[in-house]
Amino acid sequence: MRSHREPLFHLAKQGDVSGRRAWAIRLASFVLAIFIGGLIFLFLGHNPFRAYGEIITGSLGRKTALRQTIKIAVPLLGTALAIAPCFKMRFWNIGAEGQITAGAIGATFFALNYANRLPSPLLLTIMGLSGVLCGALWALIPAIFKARWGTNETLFTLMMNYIVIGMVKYLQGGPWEGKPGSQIIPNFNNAAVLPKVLGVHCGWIMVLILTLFIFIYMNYSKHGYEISVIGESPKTARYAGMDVGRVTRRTMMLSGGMCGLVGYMVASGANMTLYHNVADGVGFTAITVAWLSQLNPFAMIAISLLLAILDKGAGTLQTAMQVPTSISDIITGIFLFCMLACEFFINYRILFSGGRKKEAKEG
Amino acid sequence: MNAVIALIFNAILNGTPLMYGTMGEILTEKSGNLNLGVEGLMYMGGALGLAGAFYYEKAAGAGVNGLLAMVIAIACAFLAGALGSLIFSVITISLRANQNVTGLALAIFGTGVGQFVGEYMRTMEGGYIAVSNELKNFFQNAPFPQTLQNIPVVGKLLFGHNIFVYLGVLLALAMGFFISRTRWGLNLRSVGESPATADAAGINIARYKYLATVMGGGISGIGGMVYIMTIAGCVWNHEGLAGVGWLAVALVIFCLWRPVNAIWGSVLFGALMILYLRVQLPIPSEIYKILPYVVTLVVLIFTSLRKKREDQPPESLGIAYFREER
Amino acid sequence: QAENKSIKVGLVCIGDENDQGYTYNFIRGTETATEVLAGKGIDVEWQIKFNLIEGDPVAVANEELVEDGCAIIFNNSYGQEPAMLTIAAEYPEVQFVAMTNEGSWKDDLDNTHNAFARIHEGRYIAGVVAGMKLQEMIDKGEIAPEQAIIGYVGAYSFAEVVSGYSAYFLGARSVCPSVTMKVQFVGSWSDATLEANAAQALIDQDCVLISQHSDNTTPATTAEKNGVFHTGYNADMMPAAPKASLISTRIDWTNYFVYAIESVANGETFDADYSKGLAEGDIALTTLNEEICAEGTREKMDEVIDAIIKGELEVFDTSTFTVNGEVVESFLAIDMTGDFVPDEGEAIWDGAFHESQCPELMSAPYFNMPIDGITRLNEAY
Amino acid sequence: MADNCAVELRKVSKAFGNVVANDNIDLKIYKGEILSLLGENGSGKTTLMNMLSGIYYPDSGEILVNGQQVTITSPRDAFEYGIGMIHQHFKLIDVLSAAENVVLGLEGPALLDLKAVSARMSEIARRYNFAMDPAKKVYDMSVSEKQTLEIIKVLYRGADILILDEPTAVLTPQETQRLFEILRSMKENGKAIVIITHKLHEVMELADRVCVLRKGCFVGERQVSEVTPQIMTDMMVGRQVTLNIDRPEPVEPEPRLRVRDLTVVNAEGITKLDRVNFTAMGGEILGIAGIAGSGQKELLETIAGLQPAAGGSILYTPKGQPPMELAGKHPMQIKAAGVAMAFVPEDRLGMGLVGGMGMTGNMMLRSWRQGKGAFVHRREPGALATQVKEDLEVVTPDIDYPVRRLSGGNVQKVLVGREIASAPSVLMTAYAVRGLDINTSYTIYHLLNQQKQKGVAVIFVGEDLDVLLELCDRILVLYDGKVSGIVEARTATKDQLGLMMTRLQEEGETDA
Ligand SMILES: Nc1ncnc2c1ncn2[C@@H]1O[C@H](COP(=O)(O)OP(=O)(O)OP(=O)(O)O)[C@@H](O)[C@H]1O
Ligand SMILES: Nc1ncnc2c1ncn2[C@@H]1O[C@H](COP(=O)(O)OP(=O)(O)OP(=O)(O)O)[C@@H](O)[C@H]1O
Ligand SMILES: [Mg+2]
Ligand SMILES: [Mg+2]
Repeated sequence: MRSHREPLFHLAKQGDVSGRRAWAIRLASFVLAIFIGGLIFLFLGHNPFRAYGEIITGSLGRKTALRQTIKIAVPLLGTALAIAPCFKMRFWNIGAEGQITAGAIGATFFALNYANRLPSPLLLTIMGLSGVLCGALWALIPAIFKARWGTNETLFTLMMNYIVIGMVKYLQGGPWEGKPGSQIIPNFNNAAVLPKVLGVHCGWIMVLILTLFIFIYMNYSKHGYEISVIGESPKTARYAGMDVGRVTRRTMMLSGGMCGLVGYMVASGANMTLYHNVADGVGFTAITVAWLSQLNPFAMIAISLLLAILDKGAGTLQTAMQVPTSISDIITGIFLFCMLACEFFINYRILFSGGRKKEAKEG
Repeated sequence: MNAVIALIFNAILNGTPLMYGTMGEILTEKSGNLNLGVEGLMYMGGALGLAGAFYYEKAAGAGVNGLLAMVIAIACAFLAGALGSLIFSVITISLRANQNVTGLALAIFGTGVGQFVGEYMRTMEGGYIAVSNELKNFFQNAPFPQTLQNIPVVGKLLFGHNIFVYLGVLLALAMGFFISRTRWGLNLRSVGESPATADAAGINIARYKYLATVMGGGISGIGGMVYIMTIAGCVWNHEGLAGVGWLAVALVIFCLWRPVNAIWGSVLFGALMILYLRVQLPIPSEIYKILPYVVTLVVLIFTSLRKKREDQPPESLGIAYFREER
Repeated sequence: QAENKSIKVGLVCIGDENDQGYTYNFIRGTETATEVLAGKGIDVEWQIKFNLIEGDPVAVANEELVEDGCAIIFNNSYGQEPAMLTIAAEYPEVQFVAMTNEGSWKDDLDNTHNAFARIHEGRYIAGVVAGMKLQEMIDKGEIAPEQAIIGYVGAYSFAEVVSGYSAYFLGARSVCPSVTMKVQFVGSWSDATLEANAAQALIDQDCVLISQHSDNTTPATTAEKNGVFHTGYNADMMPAAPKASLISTRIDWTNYFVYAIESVANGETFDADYSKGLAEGDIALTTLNEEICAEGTREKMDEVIDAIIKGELEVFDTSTFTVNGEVVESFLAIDMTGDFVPDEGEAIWDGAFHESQCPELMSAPYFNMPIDGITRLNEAY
Repeated sequence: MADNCAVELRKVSKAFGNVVANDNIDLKIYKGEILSLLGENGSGKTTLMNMLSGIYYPDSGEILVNGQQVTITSPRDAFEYGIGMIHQHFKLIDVLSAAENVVLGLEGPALLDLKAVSARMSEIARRYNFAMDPAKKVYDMSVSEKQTLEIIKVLYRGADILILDEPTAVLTPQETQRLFEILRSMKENGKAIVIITHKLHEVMELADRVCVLRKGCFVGERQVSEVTPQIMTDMMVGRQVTLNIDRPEPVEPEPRLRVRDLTVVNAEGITKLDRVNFTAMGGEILGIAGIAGSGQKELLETIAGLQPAAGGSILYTPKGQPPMELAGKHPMQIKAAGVAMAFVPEDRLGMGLVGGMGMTGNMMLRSWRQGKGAFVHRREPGALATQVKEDLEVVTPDIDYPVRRLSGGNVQKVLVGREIASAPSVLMTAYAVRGLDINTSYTIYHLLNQQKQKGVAVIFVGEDLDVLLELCDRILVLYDGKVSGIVEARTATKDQLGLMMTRLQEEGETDA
């Protein structure tokens, strides 16, 4: 008979987790991420303090930089908010990328065709509504299949992204092309551009309102209640008389609609045109934002700002220190990894064998 | 060469990187891990595989040995992919974080690493990164004598491909055999279906999950390298690999989680990717180009309609396992 | 001796040097320009941003360069201009240049500029080299006259591309009357894989010589692998495909960089639009591959170059091409109303179409006629 | 006896978060003996055995196998020590065949030889008189086939120490007997056997010795020959309990629910209910018996409107009101009309409750739609939660404490309490006491009797035939979606029910 060595440690589920401990662990993971990032800079032969300094000044140091940072954070936050209800429902919508793009298409249609015919406020409103509608309809498709046949939504929404992006490419080179052959849609007429408030397009106000809306919607509304129940147990929901299919479709439409609104903001507020990369990975990054915030809308503000700072700040390292811009993705990845990993230490305890013996004696 | 043969030939060429990416992900998913970071893994594999070949050649100078270069490129790509999926494994298997989210983080991270390495090499070398033509030929030409390739009709189709095509087919067959016929394959499948059951049966869940995910990541990484070293002409293109990894994930569904299906599935996807260049249809090219995704959607819908048990994803796909959880 | 002036210059690139083509060529331009300017007592500090194609990221990059203190910022690709203009309007004291574009014609900003070069001249000569090769193959009986088919990998069906391949085709046909051409668009300025696949598809459709208007060397390497010939763009592609690449043509940006930067450094204004050609040294041809080119190519080339420089030869001589069987007699180049339909600027005079004509017309290419002899395999880009 | 000791546990403790599941437990298991481990729900039986089988790892304490101290960190270690366990929940892989499930995790040559495995399985099956097709996929198996496969799995591996965690819960009496014979013959062969069960008559019939746990602590052991069910119950609960279910006479029974030719076809096209006929009377408890998966779930769900009927009618006559047809109505309408259902699935939380929400949130499942406007109202459900908590003595720190964290019994009280609070006139419960200990079960029986006396038509789907016979007024037996008979509970016998559950009787479609 083989004899088995006693394991060095084993894991046990944490009982009630104190808020203070949880935040201490999260803070530690944050520090760890900064540390690992610092090692990378060191490895590349750069002074990590200088690099982080550049990141901070490059993202917050000047008024214009700060504005750009906020401009990056706005779609992240908006999309994270949009994804939250789906995730609460355990509907893995990774199609935000496509829904943003669909929304941008919807808004662009009116920007291109009605710019000279409608007063700006009306035009902007119609563009927004159209963006919301297109995003919602695009999101509705996977929801219908999920609700009716249980088609895997993760992969479905993923494929939908590429399809709608292909459609934008077609529009860019086809019906909406500006200079023939250029594959570029002309810039919007000023009437179709979101006005700026404090130097950033007013989308930031919209997402702040959305934050409040989603908080109330998820926690106090009947819809929010239905979503929570379905997320926990579709069977129970059905039993309680909820039409799971309907709620799935409705929630996806809400989510897609909000993504569509983000698409509208990005196209009309930031790019002032439509091109295939309008979502620019936001749909994916926002998923991590939503998850790391544990679907808390207010935490999403903080996390999307953090990622925006990393993105914008690290982007300036290219000119400041000859470090390629893609470093920002690496650093972002490290932050995400650390923050994902730390939840474990919040929920579990590690018991070391030595400690176990002692405990036993005491016990 | 007649047009059909040319199409198939090039479909194979274009499908091969996908075949690796897909096989890696199939192995991963068989263990119940849904690693959405394939895009990142292929980026890492592509950049580091190229880097391996490039720096080896730089060091070896004129005495460069093609076979060794290839081994180095494969090893670098495999290690890069394996390392990426090791991060994923630690976070999802040991630390039980959500797999979807971790996979996306890996996609962001891996893409960043790939791009970074590609750009950084350029900065370091002060120009572009390119391997010598001899080495390029070694990666891109068929390993068989010309006489075999000259056999009418089938010669080129059977013997005209680069070596990765043959390696990939062998790997797919071996993996299919491993999964369906061997004890470990059975154990692996059971881990993906129901870790609690496998655990009770005495299978070391963590070991299987780690091994399958890390190996799978490595294989996907090789796919990235194959892409860069064959169809992308041994150069690093910014965003050049964009979407390939996601297509590989799509192909996994298409293959119904069977490695052997990856062989013809990748050829089909390869064909869909280049069809617009060869079969003129009265539809805009960009609409033409989304065909692979549409086809995947159709397959996805059909499998969900048929609900055949054997065609479904591994039961516990995407779910973290902790023995003491309930 | 007076102290050197120093100036910070920004450059926003669509790609990076790994393309071995378009952006690579720009970076080489910055290096030579820096040298020339140093000789003139001007120290240039370049701030270069890579891989920016269009949209807000381009605007952000321009603004960052402004904040870094750049006095002049170059944007090297067509798609960047709209975003650049939004920033240019906010910083009138900084000079902004959009290469290959035409915004400064219409905007009411004083600090925006456009620049390009008469690359069609270079293309024409590369075409001549290709045509010589094809004619030689016909003469040697390697191919029948109707098999002299050129395959052309184009990025988009954009005037810049159309103008390029038309010039190239006319060059080839001037020495090989039976030549025809197939054009395959890939829908991207720089995608090595797409370009390789397009080249392969062209070769599989019986093209015996490949040329390209896209940023990578993969069309050249694909040509080499299939044993057909190639002429390149932007960079010497002989190292990549020694058995296929006959010659390449490229824009030499040195002169323009020197001109614009020197003006800014000296506090002078400079032209809102700029386009020079072979005569001024803005267009260069890379080394001719003597090993494989047709006999007498060198002489013919020199003759044609000389004729172009002297103004004796017009690339787009309207008597050398037809559109739908008709000789073209009038063509408007400039769109002032913003609907992308040209409404001003007659480009045809003295029996020739005048491309990238500055200052009479504009630097950005506008020749986009489907001339007879060229087949586009796919249209919708 | 010392040499005879197969396994010894010394001061073993295990905690989950704040719950101490096992507290300093000492236990010996002898060769050639069947030990029954008893205890209320959550007393720590499964946890204790799982530490032997390597699923859990003790926080402290020692385990000795054959007198030697061992460390068991995984099920593989347990196999090596000859410990085999049949778990409370099936540990089978649906898409694999029986033979593949059996070889799972075993060591051997790299290449699988399923033929040899099948041959050995068939041999085992023959020896012990089982029916088993080694090539059959688990997803095609009935519940009892699955249980048989679990048993074959352990026999195939040849454990010296065999642990069975509630193995009879899903078996018919006849199958149970066959299992017991196997266990007895294994015992003859000197194997050590531990069986966990809540059915005390099984203990009396099978076991040699009982050990009792209470709230994670070891409270004592007895030879079975020395005890009675009453003594065992008292040990488990820690105080005197009465073990009689009282059965009040039905009060003015009147037809409440008339089910006629009800046919249900599921999504895969399989007929789950085939022309079912019966009438449920107000003021009586109608029991429904049948082996698992005979259509109990479909019957209840169809009445509740959760599944569509393919044919037939469900006529519902509320007290003093005209009859109404339920088939085709929405679940909410049916609920509003006074038909309540409490279905307790195997995972307890799977249906009817939301694990992540507190009691208030769960009470809201009945009322969330009420009130105008977009927002949910929390006040009334909160009040209801408090009331249920008090009435049923639900042990929870707070009415907003997630019910997932509550003990199984308390979870069930929340569910049943809520349904009763809706003042129904038809109350359907399925497996209301599934896995509950005797004490809690009696609380629930009492609640059901109260409803009956209020004139409610109670439909009680149960697993334990003894309970059905003692509690119900009439018992309907389902077999493969058909009614195999309806009997008077006061006169029927267990054997009769067992036979009806396994075989459709001739002329079975009677209606009382
Ligand atoms: N994985 C787990 N996580 C948290 N708590 C657990 C876990 N397993 C058991 N417990 C808790 O430990 C205690 C003992 O549970 P155990 O399953 O051993 O009881 P049991 O005696 O087998 O009960 P039953 O008769 O219901 O099967 C219970 O309070 C239970 O809630
Ligand atoms: N997943 C869990 N996480 C944390 N604690 C849990 C969990 N599951 C159960 N518990 C704890 O275990 C205790 C008992 O749970 P269990 O479900 O075994 O009930 P039980 O003892 O069988 O209940 P009863 O005797 O009422 O049937 C609860 O009080 C609860 O605090
Ligand atoms: Mg319990
Ligand atoms: Mg138990």
